[in-house]
Amino acid sequence: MFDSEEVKKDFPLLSRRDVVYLDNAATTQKPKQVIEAVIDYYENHYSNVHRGIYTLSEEATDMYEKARENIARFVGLRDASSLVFVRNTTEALNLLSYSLGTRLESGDEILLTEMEHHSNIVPWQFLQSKGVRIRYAKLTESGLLDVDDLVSKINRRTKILSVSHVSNVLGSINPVKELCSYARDNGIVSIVDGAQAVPHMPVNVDEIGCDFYAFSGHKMLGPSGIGGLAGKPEALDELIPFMGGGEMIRTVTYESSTYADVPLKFEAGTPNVEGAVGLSAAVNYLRRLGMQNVKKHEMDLMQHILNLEDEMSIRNLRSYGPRDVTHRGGVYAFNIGNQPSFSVDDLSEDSTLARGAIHPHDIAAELNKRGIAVRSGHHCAMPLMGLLGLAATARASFYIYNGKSDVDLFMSALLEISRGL
Amino acid sequence: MFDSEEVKKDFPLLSRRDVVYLDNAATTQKPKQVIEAVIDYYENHYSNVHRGIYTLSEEATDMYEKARENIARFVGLRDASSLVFVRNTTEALNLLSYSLGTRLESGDEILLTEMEHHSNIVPWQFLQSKGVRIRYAKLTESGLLDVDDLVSKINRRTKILSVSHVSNVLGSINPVKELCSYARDNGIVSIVDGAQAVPHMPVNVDEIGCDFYAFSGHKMLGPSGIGGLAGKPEALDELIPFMGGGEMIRTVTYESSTYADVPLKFEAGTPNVEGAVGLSAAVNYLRRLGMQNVKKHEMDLMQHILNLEDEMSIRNLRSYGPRDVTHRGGVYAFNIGNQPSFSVDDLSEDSTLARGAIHPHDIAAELNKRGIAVRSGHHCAMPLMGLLGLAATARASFYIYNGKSDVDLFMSALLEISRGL
Amino acid sequence: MNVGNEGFEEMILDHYRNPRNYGRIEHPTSAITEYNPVCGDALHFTVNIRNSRIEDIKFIGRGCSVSMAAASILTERVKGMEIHEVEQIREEVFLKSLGIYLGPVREKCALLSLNALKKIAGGKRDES
Amino acid sequence: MNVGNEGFEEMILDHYRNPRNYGRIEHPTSAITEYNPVCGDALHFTVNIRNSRIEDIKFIGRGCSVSMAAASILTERVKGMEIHEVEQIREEVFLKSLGIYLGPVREKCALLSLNALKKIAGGKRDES
Ligand SMILES: Cc1ncc(COP(=O)(O)O)c(C=O)c1O
Ligand SMILES: Cc1ncc(COP(=O)(O)O)c(C=O)c1O
Repeated sequence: MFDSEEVKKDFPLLSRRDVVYLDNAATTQKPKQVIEAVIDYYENHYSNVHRGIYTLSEEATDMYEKARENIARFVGLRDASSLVFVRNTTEALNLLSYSLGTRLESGDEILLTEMEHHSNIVPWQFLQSKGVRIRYAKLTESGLLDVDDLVSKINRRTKILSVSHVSNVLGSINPVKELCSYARDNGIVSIVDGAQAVPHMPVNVDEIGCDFYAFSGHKMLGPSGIGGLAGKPEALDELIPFMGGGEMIRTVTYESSTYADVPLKFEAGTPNVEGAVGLSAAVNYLRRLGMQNVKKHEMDLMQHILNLEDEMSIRNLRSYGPRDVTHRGGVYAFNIGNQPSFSVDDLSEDSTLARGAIHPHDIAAELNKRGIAVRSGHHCAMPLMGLLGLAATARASFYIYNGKSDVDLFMSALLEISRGL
Repeated sequence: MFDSEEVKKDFPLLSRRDVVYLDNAATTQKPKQVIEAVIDYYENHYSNVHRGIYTLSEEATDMYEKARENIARFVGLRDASSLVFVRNTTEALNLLSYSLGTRLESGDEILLTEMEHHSNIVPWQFLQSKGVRIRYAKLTESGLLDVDDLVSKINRRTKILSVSHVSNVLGSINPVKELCSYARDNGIVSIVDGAQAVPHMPVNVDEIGCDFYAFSGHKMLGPSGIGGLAGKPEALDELIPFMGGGEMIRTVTYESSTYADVPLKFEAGTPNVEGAVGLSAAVNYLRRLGMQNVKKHEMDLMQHILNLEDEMSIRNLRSYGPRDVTHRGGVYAFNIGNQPSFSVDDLSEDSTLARGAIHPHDIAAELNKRGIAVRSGHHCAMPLMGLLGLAATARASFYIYNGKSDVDLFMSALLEISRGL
Repeated sequence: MNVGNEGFEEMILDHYRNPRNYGRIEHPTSAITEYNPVCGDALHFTVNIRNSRIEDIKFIGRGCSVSMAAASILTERVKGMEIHEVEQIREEVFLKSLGIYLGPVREKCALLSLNALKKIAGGKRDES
Repeated sequence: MNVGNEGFEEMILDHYRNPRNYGRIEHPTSAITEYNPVCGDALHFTVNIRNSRIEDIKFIGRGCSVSMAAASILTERVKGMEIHEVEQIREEVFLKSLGIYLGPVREKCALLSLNALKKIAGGKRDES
């Protein structure tokens, strides 16, 4: 097991800035190993990839493809060519919506869940204009996916199932392996949004058995602007290209074009090589800690915070998501007092905040005064917020450099704030 | 005027590696100012943008939006919100093809030129399946755009004109201001692919008067994974969003979504903030040199190489593109001896290279042995290669850190090689 | 809110706890609801405009301390103003008058009310 | 080509300048054209296969020194081989046998001919 205090020392920002950084579901800090990998690439090997015959370009190509191999291995792919580099999870899901969308017809159904991030809702809504229908599997009282409800919504019009592996609001961990096997049995294309999973637990895409799996580098110690779309070789093969341009072609004439093989087919234009190189260094860092340990670490923090919640009984504090930490990632969404739901219609003279309630913006601002960084808002999950009857929440989310002392600081600050404003 | 030897000192790679880097049309090296800006962001300000109430996120948001302002000003935009951050030119053009494509009908025409990069051909070819027709304006003998031919191809079915500002093979500079005014007069949406222009000459998008202008950061000293789509405010406003997800929405319900204003409408998902910050530093670097000076510098190098060509009369050397350097960027595509055109059909017993001809791969490899990095291949312009009757060329392309001595080294190496293999 | 001047911070908290002009005008000449989807804040203004002058203004709403206080402060300021004067209130100037550094996100909270009033003013202008 | 062993480099240049088995077989049992669009290189092989054995092989083509030399070298090696043996030639092994470091792009040039022959072998296999 690793020591989060030791880990923290690898992160220049965390020692330079006096901050308890608890916004890790949004994005994570970078260890010096990642920063150095990017600098090394700029200072010693920078060049364009794939088509250069000169030494620098060969080095860059080699680094880019080795990064692909390394990251592919990290997420359990047998074959590095099953990993497409994309900008982020959002791009991966849009790629899928565009490419798979061309196969769909009016009346076809896409099955999502009520806990999805906007990135796994809006791209599919684009297809509604052609008569495609979106359905949402319900959640249970405790904030877990209601698998029975999901299964009951599968029918012969269901063509795509796309679910998050871990919710970025509730932290709920979904049984994606089981879900993908339902999908397979019913001839449904299965997609997993792994943005909140790959950074926080061991993930083996081949084992999950999904057709496609998406994740973002910046949420797992890597640079921004790089992420992965992993897939079954045959599923990727069948997918029509998303963007056209350099690298992704085999031949182009004025009349028509033929395309390169996977993964290049989906990597039009000059790629973010430093992003790939940096993400590969991030993967090495995480591998050294051990993803099982990372998961355990966050589970411990989560248990600690839930225990403190019970012990401290902070006035009006309410938090969301499953209480059983074995089904929950390190995400803690909460409010102080009742928050009204987001609605433009139901304003009334006494619609100001209920007594004792503190708006999540004010909570975040007060925490910030105390050097603690949390997020407040809808967390790109407005529909889920609506379902919870809330306009917004505050959210603390943890990672490898957060320790119990961070949680303690956070909770005692909350206590103070709950008495204050 | 600046001194390229002095400039070179700012580029760590160029002093560490013993290389004459002449592949600048593909991508450019990074000065320490850009690398430091990226490191500073990682080590002192890293966070997610736009929705955080805490100090780090405010700093990151501020840096991201200041970068947008700075880069927008650099390309002559009055209004920073007219600059959308994209991954690269390729993404910008695909965004336009998807968004504008929804407005097109069978029989509508898109007008391109014969010198376009794959990125400005393939995305438009995607629209052929819905009956959209692509036409190509011809080139003159000297490799310049035949404006008369372009104008003659405008008719009432023409809906989009998309042209490169500068060719990445011939170096030809196109009269985009004039072309966009034709487009405007005929109610045609005008797009300029500025990938080879913004890095190398003063560009003022407002003055050009195009509806949309695309460019890549990595070709102008900036990081990979960041680029710009600039546009007229009303043109961007009318464009439907390309990708869906976080940041680009106003409201999302399970049923439907509304979208944010430009530019966020087009920036779904977590953006490449370090990319934007690095590109902003690159823009500062270029501004300090003066883009008029950058242009003059490359013109001088180009004139020098054309002079040497005449003086040295290297056996079988042939180069492509306009001889008048006032209409030409710093791109020098060439061959030694006759290269066959790309065709699978016309192989014959004596289709090996003509006597004295040297394959561009071999030229590049031989130059590489001498520490000179040039590209060889089709330069993502296969159709243009076909037009020139070639399968491939070698290509040297220049930038601010290349001096006359680099050109001299390059030409004398060519002389040696032309005698050798 | 962030690093700021104590006095101004007091002012914000005071307006947040005791918003001025809170409520609805019965038969307003204009009304508008403005909201910030990021945090769910919503403000509803009812206004009486006569001879291009804001005779009365009230608001109801829900929101964080900054959006509520800014709305309250703004209603006090614009009462009696000509609508073209409201249109001319510059965002930077209004933000500065609040006296505390807000940061980019909370600036949006503070500007919610100003945006609403500008829309009302612009609308009235268009009609005349 | 890049940093390499002088002797091997000589071998490549020799095969490039004087390709072996250059030409066409009149009535081949198999033929294939393989090309590399990146550089326009194209190789055309005609092969006589009898009893699953490569009795004769010739090629014509155009390309850089590496692709031409590799094709020439490969024809010499496979003549007389069983087709299943051709299928089993491993890319790494073939590249290594050329004796010089090629780098990722030029490896593709060198493998053009091997890919072509494997397709022929695979095709023959499928038919039998
Ligand atoms: C003229 C032109 N257009 C478009 C591109 C594509 O740029 P990118 O690969 O950065 O998207 C390039 C460069 O490769 C280019 O030279
Ligand atoms: C569950 C989930 N899906 C998708 C995303 C989108 O990730 P990105 O912004 O990196 O595309 C996020 C993070 O914001 C997320 O938490």
